[in-house]
Amino acid sequence: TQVPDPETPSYKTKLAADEIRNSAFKKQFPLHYETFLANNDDTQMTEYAGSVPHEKHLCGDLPRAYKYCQPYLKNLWMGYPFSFEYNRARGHTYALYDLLHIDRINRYSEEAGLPSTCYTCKTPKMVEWVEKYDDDFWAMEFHSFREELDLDDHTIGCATCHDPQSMDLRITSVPLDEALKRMGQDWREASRNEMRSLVCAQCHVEYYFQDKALGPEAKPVFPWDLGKNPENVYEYYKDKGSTERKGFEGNFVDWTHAVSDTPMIKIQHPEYETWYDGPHGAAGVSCSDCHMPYRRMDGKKKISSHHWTSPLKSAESIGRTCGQCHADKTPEFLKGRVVYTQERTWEQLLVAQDLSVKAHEAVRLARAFEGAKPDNYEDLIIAAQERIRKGQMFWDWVSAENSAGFHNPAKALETLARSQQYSQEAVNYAMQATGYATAPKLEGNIKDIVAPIKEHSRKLQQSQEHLDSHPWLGYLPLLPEADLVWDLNKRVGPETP
Amino acid sequence: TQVPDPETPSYKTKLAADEIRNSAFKKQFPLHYETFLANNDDTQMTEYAGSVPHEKHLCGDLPRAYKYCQPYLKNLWMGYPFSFEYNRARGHTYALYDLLHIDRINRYSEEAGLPSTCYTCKTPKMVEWVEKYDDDFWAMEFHSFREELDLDDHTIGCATCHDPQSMDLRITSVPLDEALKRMGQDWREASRNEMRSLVCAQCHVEYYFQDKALGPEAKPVFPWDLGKNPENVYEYYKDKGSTERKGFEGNFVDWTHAVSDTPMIKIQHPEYETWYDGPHGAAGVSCSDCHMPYRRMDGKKKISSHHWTSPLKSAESIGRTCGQCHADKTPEFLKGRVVYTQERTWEQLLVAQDLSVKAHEAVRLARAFEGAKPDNYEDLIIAAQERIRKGQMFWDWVSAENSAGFHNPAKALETLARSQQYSQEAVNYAMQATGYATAPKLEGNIKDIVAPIKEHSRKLQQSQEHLDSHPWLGYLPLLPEADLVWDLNKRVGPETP
Amino acid sequence: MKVPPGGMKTLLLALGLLLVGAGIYGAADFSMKATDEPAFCGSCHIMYEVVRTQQNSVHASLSCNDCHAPAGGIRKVMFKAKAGAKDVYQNTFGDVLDVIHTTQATKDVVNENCMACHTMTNINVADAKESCTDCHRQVPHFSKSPIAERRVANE
Ligand code: HEC
Ligand code: HEC
Ligand code: HEC
Ligand code: HEC
Ligand code: HEC
Ligand code: HEC
Ligand code: HEC
Ligand code: HEC
Ligand code: HEC
Ligand code: HEC
Ligand code: HEC
Ligand code: HEC
Ligand code: HEC
Ligand code: HEC
Ligand SMILES: [Ca+2]
Ligand SMILES: [Ca+2]
Repeated sequence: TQVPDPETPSYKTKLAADEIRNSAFKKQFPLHYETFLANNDDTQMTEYAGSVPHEKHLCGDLPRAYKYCQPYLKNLWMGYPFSFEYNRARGHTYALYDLLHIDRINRYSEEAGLPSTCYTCKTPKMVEWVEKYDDDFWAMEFHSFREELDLDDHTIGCATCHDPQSMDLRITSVPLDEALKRMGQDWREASRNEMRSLVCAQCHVEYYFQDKALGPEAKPVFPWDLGKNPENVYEYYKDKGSTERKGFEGNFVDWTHAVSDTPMIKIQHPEYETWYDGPHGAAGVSCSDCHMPYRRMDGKKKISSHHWTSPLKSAESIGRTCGQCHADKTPEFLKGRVVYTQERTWEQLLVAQDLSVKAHEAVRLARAFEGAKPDNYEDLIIAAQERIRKGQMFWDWVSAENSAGFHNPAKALETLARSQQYSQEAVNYAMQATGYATAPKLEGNIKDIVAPIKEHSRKLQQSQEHLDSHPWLGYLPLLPEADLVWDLNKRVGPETP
Repeated sequence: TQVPDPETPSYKTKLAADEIRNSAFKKQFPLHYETFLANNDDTQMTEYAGSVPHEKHLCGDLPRAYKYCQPYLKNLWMGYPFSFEYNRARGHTYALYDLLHIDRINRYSEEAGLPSTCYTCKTPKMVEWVEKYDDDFWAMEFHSFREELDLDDHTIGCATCHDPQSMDLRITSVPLDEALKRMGQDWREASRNEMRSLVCAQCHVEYYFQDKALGPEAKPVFPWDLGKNPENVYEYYKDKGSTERKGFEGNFVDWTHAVSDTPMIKIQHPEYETWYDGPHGAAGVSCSDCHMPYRRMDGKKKISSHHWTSPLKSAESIGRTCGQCHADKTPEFLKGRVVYTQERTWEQLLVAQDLSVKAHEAVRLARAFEGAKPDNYEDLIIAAQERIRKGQMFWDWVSAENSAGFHNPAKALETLARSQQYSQEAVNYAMQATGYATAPKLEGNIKDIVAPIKEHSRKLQQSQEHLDSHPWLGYLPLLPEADLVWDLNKRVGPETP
Repeated sequence: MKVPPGGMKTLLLALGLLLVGAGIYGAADFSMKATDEPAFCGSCHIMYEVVRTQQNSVHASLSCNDCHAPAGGIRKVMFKAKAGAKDVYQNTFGDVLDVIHTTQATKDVVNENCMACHTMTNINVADAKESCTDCHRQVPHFSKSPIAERRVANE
């Protein structure tokens, strides 16, 4: 019989080289498109993850809250847009909707507060914009692009990862391309197996926006030059800013914590950095192996599922995904092993969270302290703040990573242990700074010392009553009353000159 | 096709049913015996483990010290025989020699201080003794059995794990047999795969000696009734003693720490408890799979290697051991993965160690404190001591476990994080008990607060000069001068009536 | 033990000669087929484990050389002759390694065979990884399973 040789499929589509609309791909790849549309299902959770976009700090029932919650998120991000709204991620088809709807971006003003860089990981429109504006793009006004966008056609899609004509995998992300270059690598020479993870590394990584003193303003950069682990990244950030603040000279600073006055770093979704030296990453198991398992849609040819989601949503899914490599194990067993790691990670994550809160409070008390201070008071406060910065960054590394530890159990737990140590050191320095006069106020359960902030948003910050409702909120400035000007891809309020 | 099931060959030896001498097996199993003698090689280390019996608290060069050391072991065990001598384990053929030579047993007196229970895991003579003395055996005088023993013929050997006539695997350990029974299990019904770990569970487990108020005195018991994890075991010990000490009523107590006056628990080699729910244990990979790989001693037929040691001593060894399952990986890669876990575990182990030391010191200072005390001073000291007990038990769990975390990475790191938390709570309570008056003395590097004790032994404790050489040693009683009465299997001093 | 060692050796030598003969002269259909089957490969105690596992796998109905030799033609004959001669030689005169690992030649041949049988369903899959068994790690010898389930002394 004459059977075709199996080989990497390379296609000759009839699409334009600069095609970026998702719908354009539908006709030629109906099966792929069908799996792509499955990303619209945002109704199912697993034990520790899943796709319902609840508020991650709220404890309780779906849809707004969940049984595994991190009650102090708003406290820990006080003064930073993340404290206004942060939800569980859902499928790629929602990326643009969620970006254009999130309260982190200031929709009450003509100035978004955050730069256009935010589009980087949400739409293949980036290909056009980067072509057109080059490095000027990043600092342009975010709102000015809203009206160009179609929520479905322009959400993360085919052109983000594929050459529209050959369908070969490609990297469209500027920061990834450049980060690889700085490390002497080039994705154009990567193996197929590497590409099956690199396409994800375009987005599922920690990033920061370049300080304008050091290059094109607000350009996204991946902080990998000294290595991809939290210790390396912390070091890296030491000279990537232009602050002249004593003790933090030259540090990169995402924001200054409103309550403890600490120059902070925010970590976002370091999946790739967590995975790469874990049990699977080190063994060459790619993101796509687990998140894009082969499926037989027409009962014949296998295609890569384009429903990027938790593999643990059903026994069938586990069987088809994990089961190909772990064929001797049952889905229940495999799920049990994931949860085994996640339980332990989650418990330590909450301990680290609590200690970070305690550290901010300790510095708050020390800064408000009016009694006799030791000679080295100022140094001690700086030391305490430096440890807060580090402890919270390490906590956030695991908090922001989306597998609750599974992508790399040992690294997740190590990072949390270190976070706890740094935060405890912060507490120690802060107590020392007041000759332990403030120590009694830090005794006992953290819930009794600092209450979790449940509600907070841009709208609420326009109300003095709200700012009076929690001692920590008192550190925030009252925002002028205002109504929504922008939402999704539309102007919803009057234009102001 | 007709291939036999994978069942271990059953033999008909000409040995007596109660044969226990190792030499008796040599003739019929010369190849096995040859691998058994390989246990005599005690010259090679790996990165974190190996067989050179150095002193585990000494940092430096072999043979006495090693690059990975735990400098505070003698401090943490102050007042307990383990502080006199504790070395890295070597091969089974040394078990009896090391037992009869160790300074933990009082060789300067006619009373060993430790019961005959210690023989349980060192010699197949146990089969005879249990037969003859039953539960009277355990509390009998340890020294009284020395002269019966041949160091080679009676060290851990064939009869410990095999029926001498059929060579079927068997359990000769009383505490294992009974622990299984209490859990409704019976090794006589265990599968071949289970037996390949259970024979090791006879010894490579945490144990304690029964309090005489609760059953036969000094009988060895495995504390598994509530589960095999550190939290379960800590709970278990809460009502296995007869102390009336306030706050610790009914607790099992191994010894009272000389410096902080804390009722302590000692953990010993919980390999089995660590492994059973780790990545390998849960997947059914047995101890023997990794520590008794098959070898073709005559170049042809396979036999189980009886050289129980680290699989990482050479690339060939990794290939024949790990390579049975991970044939797709190179020895270097596999070793790298083990070390990846071990590095992280070791770092956290040292942090946990330091915090345990700090906790003892904090309570020492609080107990010596003469200033004004809060009303709840006594409760605070008890609370601090309870956390010391727990924190150090959790540290010891990983410290005493011999794989430096590899047998279960997530559990090892979780246990250490918890240890650190409990010890920190102890410090907090102790500082509270003095209204923070003692807090300044606990600031800074632990090495500057409490020096590691490098030398300590029964002989040294007979010298006042030695006891004066470190503040912590001052808490120990001076021992009367005495010379060795016993060593190895011989009386070396005069008989005293 | 079932077979006296001396007798085994003689038998194997004979088989070895047969194989080598087959390689040199081109094989009669019958011996070519017979020497593909688990029954033949399993006549060697060293091969018991792999026969045992293969017989419990979804591929139980295949013969060993559906995977382990190139499909048909002179290439198959040459490959078998070489592999067979080596197996027999090692078994009779040489030291067998503690753990038998596949040679690169075997890996390549096996992978070709996976692809040949499963082409229709694998058009898109092909070389996502270096080999099919990078994903299908248990096919067909259960290489990640506990030793007690597949390996035993004396084989
Ligand atoms: C060995 C399989 C495996 C590999 C490889 C892997 N993941 Fe995952 N991933 C998982 C599992 C299992 C979870 C947890 C899902 C759960 O708890 O429901 C997860 C969770 C996630 C989540 C969160 C999903 C949700 O429901 O919120 C994201 C995002 C993710 N992974 C992205 C990645 C990226 C990017 C890579 C590569 C850098 C990667 N994964 C590599 C198995 C894997
Ligand atoms: C262009 C950026 C981008 C790329 C490339 C990308 N992701 Fe995502 N991913 C996102 C965003 C943004 C979200 C969250 C969307 C939302 O919640 O609105 C997300 C969500 C997810 C989720 C959570 C879905 C759920 O059900 O909760 C998973 C899993 C995931 N991605 C895996 C992957 C994998 C695997 C790859 C590579 C094959 C990949 N992603 C490539 C940006 C990206
Ligand atoms: C380097 C890629 C990258 C950049 C730059 C980026 N994101 Fe994301 N974003 C992601 C990924 C990946 C996810 C999904 C994983 C997660 O939610 O942790 C995500 C999720 C989201 C979500 C949905 C979940 C949530 O957080 O509530 C929103 C909204 C969002 N991003 C907004 C933004 C905004 C605003 C910016 C700019 C400040 C931004 N993103 C910049 C990659 C990126
Ligand atoms: C987040 C990245 C990403 C996006 C977005 C994406 N793909 Fe893919 N796609 C992949 C990866 C990874 C593969 C596997 C390629 C490989 O193994 O070499 C793949 C494979 C394919 C293939 C090759 C056959 C197969 O099934 O393996 C086709 C065709 C394809 N995608 C079409 C699409 C279409 C159509 C869209 C938009 C609806 C799309 N892709 C969106 C990452 C992506
Ligand atoms: C492409 C192959 C592949 C896929 C797909 C895969 N794994 Fe693995 N898995 C491995 C490899 C390789 C290792 C490392 C150990 C080894 O070599 O067997 C491993 C190790 C593990 C371990 C032990 C390490 C740990 O974290 O405890 C678990 C558990 C595990 N996998 C679960 C899963 C689950 C659950 C999935 C699906 C979400 C999955 N694997 C998908 C290949 C894979
Ligand atoms: C998957 C393989 C594997 C399994 C299963 C396993 N071990 Fe280990 N064991 C190791 C490795 C690897 C080390 C670390 C050796 C090193 O660092 O040199 C180790 C270390 C040890 C050590 C210390 C060796 C030394 O050199 O000091 C002992 C004792 C031990 N294991 C006993 C056991 C027991 C008992 C069991 C079952 C309860 C068990 N092991 C299960 C692989 C294994
Ligand atoms: C009768 C008790 C007993 C049994 C049963 C036992 N061990 Fe041991 N094991 C010991 C003792 C005692 C030592 C330390 C001897 C010494 O240092 O003097 C030891 C040492 C070891 C070492 C360290 C050797 C080195 O090179 O450093 C390994 C590995 C080990 N055992 C593995 C095993 C495995 C695997 C099993 C089961 C197949 C097992 N043991 C069964 C008591 C036992
Ligand atoms: C339940 C089994 C068991 C009992 C009971 C037991 N041991 Fe051990 N012993 C072991 C194992 C297993 C090792 C090897 C692993 C290790 O050293 O951690 C060991 C190692 C040793 C060693 C060599 C390493 C070292 O610690 O310096 C000595 C000496 C020793 N034991 C003495 C004793 C004494 C004294 C007692 C009684 C107080 C005792 N053992 C009770 C199982 C036991
Ligand atoms: C610490 C436990 C232990 C000791 C001590 C021990 N064995 Fe074994 N032995 C085993 C285990 C485990 C097996 C594997 C049994 C299986 O796979 O069913 C085994 C297997 C055997 C076999 C069966 C064939 C094989 O190689 O698998 C023989 C024969 C044997 N041992 C002889 C001896 C002799 C002789 C001694 C004393 C020199 C001895 N054993 C000491 C644990 C032990
Ligand atoms: C009898 C089979 C077997 C043996 C022997 C074995 N393993 Fe594994 N190994 C497994 C299984 C099963 C898993 C769990 C994941 C999976 O199903 O592939 C695993 C997982 C792992 C992992 C990932 C989990 C982790 O701890 O990071 C590593 C690394 C590993 N093994 C290394 C080793 C080393 C090193 C040895 C030898 C000392 C060894 N293995 C011996 C079967 C085995
Ligand atoms: C479905 C295909 C297939 C069949 C049928 C098959 N094998 Fe294999 N065999 C493999 C694969 C795949 C490997 C492992 C190759 C690799 O990745 O190293 C292997 C490995 C081996 C090895 C090397 C040892 C090992 O475990 O890696 C031997 C020996 C072997 N096979 C013999 C046989 C015998 C004898 C038969 C018939 C009873 C047989 N095989 C049937 C695919 C097959
Ligand atoms: C005469 C006994 C004997 C017979 C019959 C036998 N083998 Fe082997 N086989 C061996 C020995 C011995 C080795 C180990 C060779 C070595 O160590 O290099 C081996 C190794 C192998 C290997 C691994 C080395 C490689 O070439 O990749 C494979 C695959 C294999 N045999 C397959 C088969 C198949 C298929 C058959 C039936 C056609 C078969 N064997 C019949 C004895 C035999
Ligand atoms: C001579 C033809 C042939 C060769 C060569 C072959 N297979 Fe198969 N394979 C089959 C057949 C026929 C089935 C269906 C068996 C059944 O369902 O009973 C099958 C089934 C499978 C399955 C499905 C198993 C399941 O759990 O449903 C997988 C996966 C597989 N083969 C992988 C492989 C791999 C990997 C190789 C190479 C190492 C290979 N096959 C070599 C004929 C072959
Ligand atoms: C990157 C991982 C991966 C690689 C490489 C891979 N497979 Fe698969 N294979 C899968 C997944 C996932 C499935 C399950 C598909 C499903 O259940 O819908 C599968 C299913 C199968 C099946 C079951 C029947 C079917 O077609 O659905 C066969 C047969 C098979 N693969 C053979 C092969 C062969 C032959 C190769 C090498 C050419 C190969 N596989 C390479 C992941 C892989
Ligand atoms: Ca960041
Ligand atoms: Ca104990």
